[in-house]
Amino acid sequence: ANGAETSNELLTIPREDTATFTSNFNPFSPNALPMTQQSVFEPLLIVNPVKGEPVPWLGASWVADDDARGVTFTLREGVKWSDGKPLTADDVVYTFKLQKEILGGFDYLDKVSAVDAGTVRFDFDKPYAPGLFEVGQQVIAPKHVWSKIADPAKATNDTPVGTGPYTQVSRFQTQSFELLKNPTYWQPEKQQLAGIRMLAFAGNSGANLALQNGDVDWSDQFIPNVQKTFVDKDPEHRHFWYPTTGGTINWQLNTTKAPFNDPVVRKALSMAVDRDQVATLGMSGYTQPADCTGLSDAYSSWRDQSIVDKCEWTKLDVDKANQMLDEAGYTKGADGLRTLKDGKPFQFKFSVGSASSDWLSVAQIISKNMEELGVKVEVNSPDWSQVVSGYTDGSFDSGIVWSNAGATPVEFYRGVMSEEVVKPVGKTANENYHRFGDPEATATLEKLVATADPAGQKALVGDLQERFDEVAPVIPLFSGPVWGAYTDERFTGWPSSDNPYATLSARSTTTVLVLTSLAPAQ
Amino acid sequence: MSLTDPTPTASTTAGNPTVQVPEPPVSGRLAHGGFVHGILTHKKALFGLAVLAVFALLALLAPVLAPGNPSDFGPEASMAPSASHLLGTTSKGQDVLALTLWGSRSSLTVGFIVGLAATFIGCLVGIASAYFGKAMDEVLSLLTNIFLLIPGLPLLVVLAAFLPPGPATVVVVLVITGWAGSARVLRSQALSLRSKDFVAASVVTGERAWRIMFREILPNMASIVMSTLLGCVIYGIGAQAGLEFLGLGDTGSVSWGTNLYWANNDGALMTGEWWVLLPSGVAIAVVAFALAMINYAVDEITNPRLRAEKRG
Amino acid sequence: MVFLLRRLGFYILAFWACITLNFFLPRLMPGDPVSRMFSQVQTQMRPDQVDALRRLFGLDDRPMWEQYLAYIGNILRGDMGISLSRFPAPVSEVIASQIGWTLLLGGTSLIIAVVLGNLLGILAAWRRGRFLDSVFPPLLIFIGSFPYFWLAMAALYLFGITLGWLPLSHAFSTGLSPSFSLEYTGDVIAHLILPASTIVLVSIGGWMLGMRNTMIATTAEDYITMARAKGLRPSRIMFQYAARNAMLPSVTSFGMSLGFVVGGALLTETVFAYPGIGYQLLTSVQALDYPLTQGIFLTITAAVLAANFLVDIIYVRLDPRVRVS
Amino acid sequence: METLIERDREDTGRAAAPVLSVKDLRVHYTAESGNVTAVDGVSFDIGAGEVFGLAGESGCGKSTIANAVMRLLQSPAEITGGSIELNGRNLLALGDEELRRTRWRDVAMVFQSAMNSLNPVMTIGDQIVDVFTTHERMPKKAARERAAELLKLVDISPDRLKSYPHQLSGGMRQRAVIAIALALKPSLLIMDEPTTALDVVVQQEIMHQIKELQQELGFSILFITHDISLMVELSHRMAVMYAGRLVEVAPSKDMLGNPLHPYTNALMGAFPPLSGPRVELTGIPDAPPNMAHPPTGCRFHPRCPLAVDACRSTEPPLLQVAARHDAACLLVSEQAVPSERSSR
Amino acid sequence: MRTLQTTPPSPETTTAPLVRVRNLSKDYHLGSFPFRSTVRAVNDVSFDINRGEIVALVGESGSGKSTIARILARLEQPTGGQLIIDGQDIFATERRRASMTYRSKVQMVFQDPFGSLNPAHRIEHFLTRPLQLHGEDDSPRALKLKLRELMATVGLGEQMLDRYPHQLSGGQRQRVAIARALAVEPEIILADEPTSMLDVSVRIGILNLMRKLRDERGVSMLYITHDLASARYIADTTMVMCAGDLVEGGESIELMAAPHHPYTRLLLSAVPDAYRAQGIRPPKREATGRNAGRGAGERVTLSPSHWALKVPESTA
Ligand SMILES: Nc1ncnc2c1ncn2[C@@H]1O[C@H](COP(=O)(O)OP(=O)(O)OP(=O)(O)O)[C@@H](O)[C@H]1O
Ligand SMILES: Nc1ncnc2c1ncn2[C@@H]1O[C@H](COP(=O)(O)OP(=O)(O)OP(=O)(O)O)[C@@H](O)[C@H]1O
Ligand SMILES: [Mg+2]
Ligand SMILES: [Mg+2]
Repeated sequence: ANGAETSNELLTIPREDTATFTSNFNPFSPNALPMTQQSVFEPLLIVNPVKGEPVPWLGASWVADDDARGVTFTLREGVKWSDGKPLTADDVVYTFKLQKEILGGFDYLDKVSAVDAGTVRFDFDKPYAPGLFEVGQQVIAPKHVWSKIADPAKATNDTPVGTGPYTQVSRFQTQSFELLKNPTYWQPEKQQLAGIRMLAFAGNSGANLALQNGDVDWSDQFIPNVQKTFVDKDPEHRHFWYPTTGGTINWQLNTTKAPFNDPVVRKALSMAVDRDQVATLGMSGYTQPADCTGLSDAYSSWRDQSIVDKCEWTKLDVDKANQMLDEAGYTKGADGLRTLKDGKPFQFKFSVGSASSDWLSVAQIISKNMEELGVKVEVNSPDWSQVVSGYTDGSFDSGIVWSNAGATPVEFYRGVMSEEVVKPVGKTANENYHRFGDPEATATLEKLVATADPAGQKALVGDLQERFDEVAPVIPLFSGPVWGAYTDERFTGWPSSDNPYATLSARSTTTVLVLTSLAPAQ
Repeated sequence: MSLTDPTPTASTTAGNPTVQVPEPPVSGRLAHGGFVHGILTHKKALFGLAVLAVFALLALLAPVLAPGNPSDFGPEASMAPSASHLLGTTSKGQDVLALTLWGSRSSLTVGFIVGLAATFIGCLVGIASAYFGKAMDEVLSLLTNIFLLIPGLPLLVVLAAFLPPGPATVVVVLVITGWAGSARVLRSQALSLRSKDFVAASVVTGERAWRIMFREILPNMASIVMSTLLGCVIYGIGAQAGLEFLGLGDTGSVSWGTNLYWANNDGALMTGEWWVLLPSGVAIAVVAFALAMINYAVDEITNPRLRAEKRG
Repeated sequence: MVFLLRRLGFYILAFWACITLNFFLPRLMPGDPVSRMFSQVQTQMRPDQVDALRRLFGLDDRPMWEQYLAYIGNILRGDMGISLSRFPAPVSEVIASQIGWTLLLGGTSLIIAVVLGNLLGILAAWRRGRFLDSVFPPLLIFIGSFPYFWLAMAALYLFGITLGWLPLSHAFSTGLSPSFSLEYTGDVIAHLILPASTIVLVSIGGWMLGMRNTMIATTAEDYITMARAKGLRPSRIMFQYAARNAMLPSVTSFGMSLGFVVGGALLTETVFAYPGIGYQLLTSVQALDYPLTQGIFLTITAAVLAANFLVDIIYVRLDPRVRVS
Repeated sequence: METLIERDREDTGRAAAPVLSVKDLRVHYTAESGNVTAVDGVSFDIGAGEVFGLAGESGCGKSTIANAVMRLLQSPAEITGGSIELNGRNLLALGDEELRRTRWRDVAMVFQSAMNSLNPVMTIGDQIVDVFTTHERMPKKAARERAAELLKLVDISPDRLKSYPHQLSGGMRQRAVIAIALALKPSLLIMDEPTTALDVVVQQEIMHQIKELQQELGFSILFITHDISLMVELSHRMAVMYAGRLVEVAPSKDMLGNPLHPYTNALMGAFPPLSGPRVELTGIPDAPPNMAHPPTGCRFHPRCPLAVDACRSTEPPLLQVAARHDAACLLVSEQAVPSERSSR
Repeated sequence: MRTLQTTPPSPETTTAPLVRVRNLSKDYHLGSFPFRSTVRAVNDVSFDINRGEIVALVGESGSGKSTIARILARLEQPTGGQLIIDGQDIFATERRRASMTYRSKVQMVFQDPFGSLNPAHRIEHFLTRPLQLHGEDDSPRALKLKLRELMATVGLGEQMLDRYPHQLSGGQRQRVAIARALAVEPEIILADEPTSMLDVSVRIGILNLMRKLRDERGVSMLYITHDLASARYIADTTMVMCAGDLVEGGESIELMAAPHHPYTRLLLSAVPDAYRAQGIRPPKREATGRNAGRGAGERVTLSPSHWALKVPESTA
C-alpha cells in the first residue's frame, strides 16, 4: 500500500522498554522485536486468560490423548505464508525442532511428527496435560525459509515470512517501524488496518506523554492515574481496561531461613499486610487483593469459592497476627520490637528491583505494615539483576516475585510448592526462589498433569488450593493487572469487560485477536 | 563540573627579573583573615551563605517541622497546595513539604561529603603530584587525566549499577568520578606554588615534605581549594539528583533526587501536579545557585579585577 | 610534533586503562544476563532454557585472564561481539544505528553552547560592568543550577505539552523517511530544538563565566595595552589580541567536555525519547549486556580520546608556544 | 671616547616648539587601600630630537606619566588635571577615534617587558603588519616588505617575521618591539624601562641601537628608568621624580656634576662605582612613602638627612635655581628664581 | 667616607677553605623520553670559598649562577663533581637528601623576597621554624629572646614579627629572609641576587648588612649577582661565569681593574657607569668569547689572586 495514503490508518503502538529498535524478526530469538510473535507469526491456538478458554488459530482443531501423553492438531486449511507458500505440518515439525535446539524447553516432548500435510502429532514422554497449551501457543515459522538459514539462532530475519495479519516490514527506522498487510492472509476480511506502527520510547514517561498527547492509539505500559491523565482528557474516545489476569504477585519469604520456615510466621506476616492499601496506593488501584488460594483472576474458573470464603490469613487482622506471633514464641520486647527464637531481633530485608517503582511502593507499604507487628523490614532496591541474583542463589530474605503463568493453574502451583523445582541454597534456582516444596502438593500435581478430563482436573486443583491455604508457601498479594488503554477515535472493536475476547495487552498471545478485530472508525 | 576553571592555563607571566616591587600575591591578603572579611562583606557571598544557612537549618529541623516518616502514604492524595499541606501532597498522599524538608538532609549531606572527599583527594593528589614531581607527577597526572577523560556520566551509571544501592554508594561513585577535576586544577595551582622560592626556602631550612605540602603550599591555595570544594559540592548535589532520577540511587531513601524520581514515576507531569515536581527541583537549583554565588564571590575576592565595576 | 606524540602515547595508555576498567566492572557484578532477561519479562525459566540461552549468547566460563586476553584481542580486531539484550545484533551495529543521533544532539548543543558562551564571555569582559556583564552571568548560573532533567521536563511541559510548539519526542516525525529533503531536515531540526536548547541553557553559563574570567585576566596583559597603544581598532584588539589568547583554556575545556557530550546526553535522551547511545548504555547496563556495555563505553572513550587528540592538534595550531621545533 | 649621546646636541632645537608639553598633570588612582594621587602637578617639555629622561624610585609615578601621555590609563586611574600637548595638540581633548589615529603615528611606546608586550600567538611579522594595515591602509604585501625593512633596521634578520615571540631571545624581542614602535616614524618615542628585563650586555647593545636610530631618524624620546647611570649616559636632559612630583630637572651633565636636590644626591650615591677606591655608601634610609598618605610638606623630608622644620610643612615649588636647572627644595630655593614651568 | 677593607678580617683565611667545589657540572634534560635534549647549565666548575670570605659570582643571565647556588643549597643534584665542606665530601655521604647538619651549615637567601616568604605566614614563623628545627628545645621565652636578637641583627624592629610579608617593604622583606638564614647560625650563606628585585635606594642597605654580618659573625657568603659594581663593592673575590663555565676569578678590585678574559671585559664595558671617563665600545656579539674555552678548562694564573680561563688564540 502507498504509505502516504494509508498512514492515517496505521495502528500506532508505543513500546516503552526500548529507546530504539534493532531489526530482529526472528521468532526463535529471546528478544525479537515486538509484534514478531503477535502479528508476524501465529500459534496453533490462543488461550484467552479472561475467558480461560482456547481459541483455535492455525490449528483448526485438536485432540488431546486421554492419558495426557500426546495431542494431535489438525491444521487450518488454506493458510498461506506471506510469500504465498502454503502452511504444512512440516513447518510445525521444523519449528519445534528449531525451537528446542535454539531456546530449549518442551523437555517432555518426545516426538513431533507430520501425520499428513495437514495433521501434526505431538508425543509426550510422560503424561502432561498442560502440554496441549504449551505446544499450542508456540508460534510457527516456515520450514522453506528457515531450513535455508545457516545459523537460525543468529538470524535477524529482516524480511520475515509469516502467517500473521501484518507481516510486511516497512520504513524500519531507529525509533519506529511499520508492519503492513500480509498479502496472503488467511482471514483477509479481518485485516481492516492498513498496518501497525511501533514507536520506541526510553521509559514510561515518554510513551505516556505520547499517549496523552493522542499520538498513539493503543498503549499497554503502566500509566499513572490513567483515569485522570488519559481518559478524562477525552472521555468519549479514551478508555482503559485493566483485567487482573496476569500472574499472582507474591511476597516471597526465603523458607530456608528461620523464621520463614514456620508457616505460622508466614501467615501472621500475611495478615498484617494491608492489601487494600497495597492495591490502591501501591498499585494505583489497578488490581485487587489476592486471596488464600493464591490464584490470579486468570484462573477464576478454577477457583474454589468455598475456600475463598473461609480465607483467614490473607485478610487484614493485625491483632490476630500479633497474637499468632506471640503464641508461636516470637515475643515482643519492651521497645515493641519482636525477637526471634534465638534472641536476635526479628528483622529482615525486602528486595525489589529499583526499576519497578510500583512494587517498590508496595514494599514500602508492607514494611510500614510490619512495624505494627514489631517486625523491622528494610526495603532494599538495587538493580533487578542484583535482586534476581539473590533470588537464584537463595541468599535473599524476602522479595516481591511474579509467579509462573500457564493456561491452567498447574504452572502456578508447581512453581510455588512442588518439591520437583526446589533447589538447595547455593544451587541456582530459576523458579521457586523461596525454596519451598510440599510432598502432598507434589503428589497432587503429579496426578493433575496426568489427568486430561476437566472435571478430574478441577477436583485436583481444588485440593491444591486447599493445600496452599494450609501451608502458605508464599504470601499472595494481588493478581497482576494486564494494562491496556486505547482511543477509539480512529479504530473500533477493542476488547472490553463486556466483550473480553482478549486482553488489551499488545505483547501477549491474545494480541493477534485484537489486531484482527479492530476496524477503522466510521 | 569545572567549566569555570579558575586557573587560566594560557598565562604568559614568565618570571622576568624586574626591579619594580610587584604587587603582593593576592593569596597573601587572603591568608590572614582578609578572605573571611572579604566573604562577609561581599553581597553575593552573603546571599549564598544566607541561603545555605536557611537550608541547613531546615534540614536540621526537619524532624521538628515535619515529624514522622515523610514517605508514609497518607489518605489525602494528589492535593494541591493548601493550608493543611503547604506544598500539597503526592499521588500517594505524602506531604510534599515534608518530603522536601527531609530530602534536604540526604541531598545536602551527600553533596557536602562528596565535595569534601573529592576535594580532599584532589588536594592530596594535586599537591603530591606538584610537590614530588618527576615519576610521581607522571603517574598521578596520568591517573588524573584518565579519570578526567573517562566519560563521567557513563562511568557513574556503570558504577552505580554495579555497587549495592545506598547513600554510601552514591558518595563513593560521585567521589570516584569527581575528584579528578579538582586534582587537575589544584595541581596546576600547586605547581605554580611549588616553583616559588618559599618552598625552596623551606627545603633549605630542613622542613619535611608533608609539612611543606600542607603547611606551606596548601594555605596559599585557600581560595582555589574553596572554589573547588564549592564546585564539587554543586557537582555532588546535582549528580546525586541525576543518578536518583534515573533510578540508580537508593529509591527507598528520601532525597531531592528520589522525590523527583517518584514524582516523575507517578506521572506528576502528566497529571499536572506541578507542586510535586517544583519544590525539590527548585531547592536543588537554589542551593546550587547559592554555592555558585559564593564561588563567584571567592573568585572576585581573590581577583578584584573580576568584579563588575561601574565605569565612570 | 613531540608534544603531539607524547599526547598520543598518553591517549593510548588512557585507552588501555579504560578498556580494562570496562572489562572488569561488569564482571564484578552479581547476576547474569540470562536470569536478568527473565526477570525483565517476569516469567519462569527452565534450566534447559537457561543453558540454551547461555550457549546461544556464548557466555563463557573461562578464567578471567583468558577472557581478558580474548577481549583485548577482539577489540584490536575491531570486533566488539554480539549484543545480548539485542541478540543477535552485533554490538557495532547497535552502536552504529544510534551514535549518529548522539553526535548530532551532543555536537550541536556543545558547539552552540561553546560559541555562544564564549562570545558572551568575550563581550561581557570587554564591556565590563555593562548590562551584559552584570545581568547575564548570575542569570545563566541560576538557570544552570537546575538539575538538567528537571529543566528538560519543564521545557517539555511548557513548549511541548502546554504550548504545543515543538514535538515531544523522537528525532524526527514517524512516517518520514530519512533523506536530504527540506521537509526531513526541517523536521529533524524541529525535533532537535528542545533537547539541544536545554543542554545549551544549562551549560552556557559555565562557558560564559570561564571565558569572561580569562578574558579579563587577558585584557590586563601588557600586549593588550601595547595593542591599544598601537591604535588598533577595538574589534581587532578584542578578537585577535585578547580573545585569541583567552580562548586557549576554553579549547582544553572543550576537549574535556566532549566526554559529557557523548555520554551525558543520557538524561536528555530519557526525557525527550531521543535516540542515542547514552540511554542505550543505561539499558544495556541494566540488562547486564556486557558486550554492548563494553562496546558503548569503548566507543565513547575512543571518541573522547580521539576528539581530545584533535583538540590537541588544534591547540598546537592555536598556541605556537607548545610547538616544539 | 664617545658617550652614547653627543652632549653638543643640548642646544639644538631649543628655539623650536616642544614636541611634548606636559603641564600640571595630575593622575588619580581610586583604590580600596586609599586613593592615590600618583602624579601630582607634573610639568615638563620635550624638544624635537631631545632625549628626556625620567628617573626615580619604584612607584613614584613614572609609568603613570608615560601611560597618561599615551592616554592608556584606564580605571581606576583618572587624569584629573593638567594638559598634555603633543605637537601642539591637546591629547586630553581627543575623541576615541582621533586618539586611536594619533597613537603610534605621532607617539609610540616601548614597554618595560618585551616578553609581555608581544602577542604570544601572533608572529612578529603580523604584529608589525597590523600597524601598517590599520594606520596606512597598506596592502598586506607592501606592509610585509616594510616590516622586513624595519626588522633590518634593528639588526634582526627579516626571516624572523614568521617567528613567534617565544622563539626569539629577550634582546631580540625587545628590538622587535622597538622596530614596531618606529614603524610609523613617530615624533615621540616613550620608553618605559625598556631594558630592565635584559642583562647588561644585551642592554648595552640595545641602548646603542636606540641611540643610533635616534640620531638617524631624529625622533624625541621620553626615557624612563630607575638606573641613573644609564640615564646619564643616554639622555640630554633629565628629571628626577619623587612621590608623584618632579624634584629636579636639569641637563644630564649638570645633574650628574651638580645635583641640587638632596634626593637626587642620595640617589646618585646609591650606585657603587666601578672604579676608584671602595668607599662605604649609605643609600637612602627607610622606604619610599606610601602614596596613599604622602608626607606633608616636602615629600622627601622623612628620609632627608638635611631636613629642617620648614620641610615638614612647606611644599617646595619647582624653581629654577641655575641656568636650565630646576629643583624643588627649600634649602636650595633661596637663591632661586621662580619659574612658571620647568624651563629648557 | 670610610674606605672599606679589601681583605677579609678573618684570621682563618690561610687555613683550609670552608667550601671546596671541584669539577661540578649539571645537565638539565628538556622534554621527556624519547625526545630528550640536554642543556649543560654548569660545566666543570671548581672554586673555593674561605671562611669569612665574600665571593661574588657574576655573569649574564642563564650562565649558570643560580644553578650553582641551588646545587650548594642541595635543592638540585649535580650531574658530576665534588662538594667538600669542612673537609667532608658531601655528595659521597649524603646521596639523596641533605642532612640537618648540612642544612645548619649552609643557608640560602633568594632573589625575590616576595617569593621566598610564604605570604600565608607571619614573620615570626619564618624565624621560629629554623630555630625549632635546628636549635635546642628552647623555652618560649628563650625563643622570643632569640627572635628579638635576630631581628635586631638585621635592623628590624620586634613589632614586625606579627606582620605578614606583604605588610613589609621589599628591603624589610629581604632582611627577614637574611634573618631566617642567620637563624641556624650557618657557616655560609648563599645569596642569589639578593638585591636585584629591590628598589635602587634600598640595595645598598642590604649589601651593607651582608658585609656587616661577615665582619661581625665571620659568615662566608656566595654573592650571586649580575651587577658588577655591587660585586666590587662587597666581595673579596669575584668569579665570572659565562655559559656554564667559570672564566675568570680573582680579587675583586684587581679583576675589575685588569680584566683578562674577553667575556669579563665585555661585561665590564657593558655596565653603564656615569662616572666612567671613557666607555669601551662593545664588540659585536659574535666576536665575544662567550663560548670560547668550553672544555679546555685550562687556567692562566695572572697573579696570586687572579686567574682566568685560557682563551683559544682565534677568539682572543
Ligand atoms: N592600578 C592601580 N591602583 C592603585 N594604585 C596604583 C595602580 N597602579 C599604580 N598605582 C599607584 O601609582 C603610583 C605610581 O605607579 P607607577 O606605576 O606610575 O610607578 P613607577 O614609577 O612606574 O614605578 P616602577 O618603577 O615600579 O615601574 C604607585 O605608587 C602606585 O601605588
Ligand atoms: N629546571 C631547569 N630545567 C631545564 N633547564 C634549566 C633549569 N634551570 C635552569 N636551566 C637552564 O640552565 C641554565 C642556567 O640557569 P641558571 O638559572 O643557573 O642561570 P643564572 O645564571 O642564574 O641566570 P639569571 O641571571 O637569569 O638568574 C640556563 O640555560 C637555564 O635555561
Ligand atoms: Mg613603571
Ligand atoms: Mg639566577
